[in-house]
Amino acid sequence: MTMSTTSDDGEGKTAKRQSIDFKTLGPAIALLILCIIGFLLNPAFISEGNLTNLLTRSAFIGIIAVGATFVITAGGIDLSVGSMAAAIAGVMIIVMNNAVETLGTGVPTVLLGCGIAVLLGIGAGWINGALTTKGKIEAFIVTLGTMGIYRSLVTYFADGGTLSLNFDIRGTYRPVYYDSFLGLPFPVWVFIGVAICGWLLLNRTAFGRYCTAIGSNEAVAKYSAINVDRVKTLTYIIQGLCVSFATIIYVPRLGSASASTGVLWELEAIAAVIIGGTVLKGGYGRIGGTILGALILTTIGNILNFTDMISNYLNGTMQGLIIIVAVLLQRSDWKLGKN
Amino acid sequence: MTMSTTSDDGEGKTAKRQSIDFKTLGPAIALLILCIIGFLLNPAFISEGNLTNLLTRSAFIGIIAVGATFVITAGGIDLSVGSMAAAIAGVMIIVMNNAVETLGTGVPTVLLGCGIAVLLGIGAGWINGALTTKGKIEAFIVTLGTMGIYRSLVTYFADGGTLSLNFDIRGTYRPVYYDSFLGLPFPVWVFIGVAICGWLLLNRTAFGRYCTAIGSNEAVAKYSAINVDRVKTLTYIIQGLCVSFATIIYVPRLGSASASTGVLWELEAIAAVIIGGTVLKGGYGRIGGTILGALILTTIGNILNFTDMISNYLNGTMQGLIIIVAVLLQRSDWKLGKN
Amino acid sequence: MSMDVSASVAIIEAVNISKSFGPVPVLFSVSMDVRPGEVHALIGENGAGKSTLMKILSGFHDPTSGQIRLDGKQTPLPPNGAAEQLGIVLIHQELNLAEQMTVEENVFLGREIRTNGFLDRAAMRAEVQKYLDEIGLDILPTDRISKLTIAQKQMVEIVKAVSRKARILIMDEPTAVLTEEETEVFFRQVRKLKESGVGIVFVSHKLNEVKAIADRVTILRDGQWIDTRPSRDLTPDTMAQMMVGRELSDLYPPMHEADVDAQKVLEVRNLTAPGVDNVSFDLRKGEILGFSGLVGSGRTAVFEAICGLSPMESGEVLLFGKDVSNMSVAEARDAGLAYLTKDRKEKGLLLDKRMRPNLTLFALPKFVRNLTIDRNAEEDALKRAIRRFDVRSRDADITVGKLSGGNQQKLLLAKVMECDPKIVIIDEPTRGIDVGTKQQIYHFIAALAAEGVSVVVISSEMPEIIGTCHRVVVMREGHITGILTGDHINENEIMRYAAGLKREELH
Amino acid sequence: DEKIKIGVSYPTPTHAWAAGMNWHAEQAEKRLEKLYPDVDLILVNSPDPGAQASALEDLVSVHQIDALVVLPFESEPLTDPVLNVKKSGAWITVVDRGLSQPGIEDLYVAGNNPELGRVSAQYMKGRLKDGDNIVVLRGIPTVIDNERFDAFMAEIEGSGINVLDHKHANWNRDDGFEVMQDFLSRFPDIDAVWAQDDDIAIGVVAALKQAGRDGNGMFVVGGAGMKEIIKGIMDGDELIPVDVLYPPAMIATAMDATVNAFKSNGPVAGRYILGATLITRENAESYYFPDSPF
Ligand SMILES: Nc1ncnc2c1ncn2[C@@H]1O[C@H](COP(=O)(O)OP(=O)(O)OP(=O)(O)O)[C@@H](O)[C@H]1O
Ligand SMILES: Nc1ncnc2c1ncn2[C@@H]1O[C@H](COP(=O)(O)OP(=O)(O)OP(=O)(O)O)[C@@H](O)[C@H]1O
Ligand SMILES: [Mg+2]
Ligand SMILES: [Mg+2]
Repeated sequence: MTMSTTSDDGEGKTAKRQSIDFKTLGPAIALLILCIIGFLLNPAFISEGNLTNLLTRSAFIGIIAVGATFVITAGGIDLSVGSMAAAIAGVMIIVMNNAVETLGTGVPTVLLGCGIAVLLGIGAGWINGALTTKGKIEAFIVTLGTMGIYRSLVTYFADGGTLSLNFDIRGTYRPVYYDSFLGLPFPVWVFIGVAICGWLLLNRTAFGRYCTAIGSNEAVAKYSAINVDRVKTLTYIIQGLCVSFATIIYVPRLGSASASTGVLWELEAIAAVIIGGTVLKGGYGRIGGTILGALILTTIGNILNFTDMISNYLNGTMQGLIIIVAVLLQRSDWKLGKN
Repeated sequence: MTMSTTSDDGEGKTAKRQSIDFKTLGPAIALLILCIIGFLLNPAFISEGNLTNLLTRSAFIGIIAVGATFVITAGGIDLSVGSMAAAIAGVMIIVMNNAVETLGTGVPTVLLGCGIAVLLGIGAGWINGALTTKGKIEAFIVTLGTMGIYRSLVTYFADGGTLSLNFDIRGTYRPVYYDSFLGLPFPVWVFIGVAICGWLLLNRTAFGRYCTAIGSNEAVAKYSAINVDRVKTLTYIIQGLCVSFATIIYVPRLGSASASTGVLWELEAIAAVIIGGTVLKGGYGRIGGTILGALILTTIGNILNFTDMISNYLNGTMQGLIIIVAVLLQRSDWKLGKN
Repeated sequence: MSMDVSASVAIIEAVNISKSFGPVPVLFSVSMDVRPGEVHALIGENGAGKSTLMKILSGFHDPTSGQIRLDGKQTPLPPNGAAEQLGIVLIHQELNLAEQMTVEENVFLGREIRTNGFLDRAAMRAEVQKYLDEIGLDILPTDRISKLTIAQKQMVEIVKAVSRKARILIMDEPTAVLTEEETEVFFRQVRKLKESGVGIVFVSHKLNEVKAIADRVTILRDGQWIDTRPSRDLTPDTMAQMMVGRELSDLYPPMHEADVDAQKVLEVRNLTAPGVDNVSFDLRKGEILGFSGLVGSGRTAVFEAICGLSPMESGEVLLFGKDVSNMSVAEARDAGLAYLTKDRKEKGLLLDKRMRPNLTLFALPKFVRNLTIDRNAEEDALKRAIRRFDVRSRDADITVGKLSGGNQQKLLLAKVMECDPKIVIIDEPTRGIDVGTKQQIYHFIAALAAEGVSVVVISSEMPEIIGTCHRVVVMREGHITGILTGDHINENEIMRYAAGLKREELH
Repeated sequence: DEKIKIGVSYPTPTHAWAAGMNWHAEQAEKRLEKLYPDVDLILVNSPDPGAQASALEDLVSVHQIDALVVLPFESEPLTDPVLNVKKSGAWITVVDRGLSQPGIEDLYVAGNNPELGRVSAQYMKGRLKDGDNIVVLRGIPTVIDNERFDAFMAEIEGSGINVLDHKHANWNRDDGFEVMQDFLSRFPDIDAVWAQDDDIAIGVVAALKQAGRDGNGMFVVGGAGMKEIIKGIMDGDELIPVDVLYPPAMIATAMDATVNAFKSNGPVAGRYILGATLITRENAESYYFPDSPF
């Protein structure tokens, strides 16, 4: 059994090579193993209820991670997504609560909130993008800065406490998180939609090709008539938009936002992206892998809630070990590729 | 007043170009401006006591950031340093408390603790390095994993609470943090020592050049018969060692370690490195800049404690803005290497 | 000048070397040897396997079968350049320098001079300075590589190799990016080394150079060893014939007179930009305009400014009569103006991607149907380009970085032509290209011009300029010193303008 | 099996008070499971509100719990998730942080945050005089912190005691130390410190000692009831002479009561508000648990 070693853009027909591509299948295998472990620990793992919960939970991180795949593929990084989600959720709630008097507690108010969320996401993404490209500051620093800023803004808006959505609006908005369509909860549908759009955008459009080219070699991209600054800024805007979508389905879940909303989501999102096989230095992105990465992360958390064999304090240890092993698995045939 | 513009380590006769080198002076100017603002807010800012506090506080992040400069220069990243510090502090305390019966509460016990810290730092660094180089896993994922592992281990050791050093040992160990030599507290001396060693190592030894070469172009380094894996592993070991030193001066301060020890130190350390002018993608490192970066970060926190003009909740906003502006300042003539 | 080397024993011998990359064979039982004090040239078409053989000779690749003998003893070479300890030094075809580091740091990378564990930087700088002075290179040991021109980088590579006290010095196309003067300087170094008994292997597509410097010549064709002969028995023409396997007709196509009344497609007036000082010229439809000058004379800078790759400071650019000053690269492309960079590795190709995405990257909007990329159209374009430009890759699925240097250059040309430009600027069109293909490219340029495309050829190879261009612009230190036509286009005249000995009043 | 399954969900202990709570919960689990073999308590902790909501879902879908004892990370975000548990038919006991919608829980057990602030302020008023200066170190910006702080300020109001400034020290020793260092550089005259929490108080004391400003009747009031602090009070520490109780053991109280809801025939539902007792040298002994991590 021979294995392919291309670290290529994963398109092209590689039919002639008959083999298991660990780079591509790695995340899938890791997820499968996790599911088997989950089932062995407790057969209820594969109950419909649990699987639905799992998918729904993955939706947040998954949607954000789809955006992160673009940013990372184009050679950037965005650390601000968690705080951005908190800030957007906060503003959304404030706006909707204030709109009750004029618009009532029905659908228009919710739509207004969602509209605001989308605008804020685009705006926040644009700020990150512009500071990185026009300001020529390293993305790491820009987004570390905006991370602090958004986080403290939400604390400020909430006056240190929690912003909560008006209870009547909650009634209108709740179904967005809790209801299902064809057996799948709405957040899962949104996730699927975002994933498909993301996949098409990255793999089937010129824009996606440009992201990859920029991440691979910025100078070449520039000489190939690509407007590097614009494409990079757009990746941040896509990231912002994904954060908006995640927030729109997050808010009806808990109906509130506070300084602790979305803490560490950035690391989870980036971890999902990289577990999925995207290269952190840019130039190679995989939306499918990202989705699997998000599912893997959620499943780890889910499994750890399934058993009390392990001290609660050691959850982090298990999580860390599983992540490392999952990636080790897919990197296991890398050696062959090198020279 | 003329200054050289080379992005050089400030040597070389570059008399031909006459202008202000923001890249090198940027962090220094930013620090100066911050100090002026501090003084204007409250003249007590420049009191000896406050300046000493500032320097001593910078020591932790500064020492860790010196290590991070090596890792980043060689193209890596280490997110585990904060948790590593917590875990090392925890084990140190446990070991010292247990050694009281056999070694007493005097200097031998403290030395034992320090020895253990150094060994653990080296070991933890080696693990990160080996997983990155031999395991071929992205440094981001490896150290995200070990970050979770160390953090949860310290929580486990402390049973979720706080590990406290035996009160009698504390008496012996206290001076390491609180006493001074020639007017400067010991931690500051350690900081100076680490900074000088780091500077020499990076700028005056072959090892330093190898780090830069690897970060700049791994293939070139490899083709120059440099043992890339060993050098990279060594950068993580240096990072681990720096974390040990930081921990050794941290523990006598409050004599305790808990799950919240060292949270977010990794981001602060990386921010210090980048504010100081080191390039996140590797290939260009500046120890002097890193020191300034650490001082800048500490000063921002200090200044915010010196005024009540700004809502407490907005501290993060101020911090983020100042970081971005500080870097913007030095990037203003950034173009250099690119085309 | 060639000493009698037939008697001496080989330092290094490759015996029946075969090499396959995965299932794809590249070399078939090739043998060659290098004796002390000889220059052994290796020639062959693009993709013949020269670089691969050189890498095997220096330990960077393992042969699939066959052996390497060092001083008559079979020796497995250590990997990754560690063979340097055995006295074997390779200058890679692709530049191999750490961009952010200085000249001195690069030259001494991996074998720094130390005293007491610390670097002796003064000693290293002095040493590097000595070499720089020796070859007359006007850069400082403390200059960063990223600031140097390609030619300067190549010279740094040579300094790096020369300073390594090699017994065997293997150089893969060291002169591809050098001008004749620089090549002369370089050859002086080579002769010196030769006298001290170093065995030198030299790969080049410039057959005149091979004739001038080599003692023996080995010819490869499609991975097969064809012959090894003393160079005195060969002429450039016979070499070319043996490489290509057939007789080559005229290298340059017959020149069609340009229509002097044709429409002006590009007018540049008083252009000033980084490295460019008040430059004015016109380009007519169907014309081939040469740009000549010494390295660093600003030819590249002119067109980078025109095409939106670097900012213009003043002046104006008229494209088909419309003012297009400060347009973006994409606007230039859409207006029919395309620039082919001379730096294929850093600015031309995505080395970690395959041929298809590279080919279509520049003209990608053309391949978009219903918002998505039409992959079938891309595949068709690739098939066409491979045929049209004779891109040879034994495995169509490899990443572009693994293509042979010349084939990368062809792919780059194909990439730029993919947008069907009306004006194409080709910077060093035949860098690293074998004679056979060179001929094809010159004919291709002539055919383009005949179809009405205007071509700018920037080249440091004088014969190329003279053989293909209708008019020649000569530059020096950022400004134009002369514009030559007809009989004035000859080596002497160009040199005098380029060296600043002569200057035309242009307006 | 027919075991009575009771889920117990609370935030992951990241500071000593929560660790103490975790300890008391584990002690109670052992004790109750031994006492009633047909009771199974399942302890889960979560690092953030979202994770806690997920954990609640898992308790229902996987463990099919009969009752839930929950100490919500935050009130607002967990109201809906707890409501969903309620809908599965489980008995709900809420600890410490009330939900934002009334009537979901069957049983409510809590400490008294405003009372903690008020008692602290009353002690300050008793020790200080008109014109004296204090500084305040607050916790992590949350509702709890606001409740304590607002009640404290309301009580201090009009007493003539000046609150020089208040900064967040995040219930953390390091932050307590650094914020206090800066307060000391900034204000030459400070007579007392309200640290609100024992962890912060430890940092504050270290800063005071370093600056040599721990004399002249200076004192620090923390809160919660950490064992080291209580030990100090028992031993007559002058710098931290009192503590205000906010007992981590309240989770055990809640677990006991929840089990009783299944085992006892007495009425259990209702609200149990624990007092914020002022711990002084006289009563310290009875609040001292040397084995607890807190
Ligand atoms: N690492 C590799 N993997 C797969 N194929 C390779 C690799 N390196 C080289 N090849 C293939 O081997 C063949 C010979 O390449 P090589 O670089 O030796 O040619 P060359 O004679 O140096 O050509 P040029 O004159 O263009 O530099 C080419 O078809 C090339 O695509
Ligand atoms: N963007 C720029 N900013 C500053 N100087 C520049 C810039 N671009 C080019 N130069 C300088 O202008 C001079 C001309 O460079 P250019 O590359 O155009 O020369 P060239 O004639 O094309 O030489 P070559 O033979 O190396 O291609 C060089 O000294 C270069 O350093
Ligand atoms: Mg070659
Ligand atoms: Mg149990």
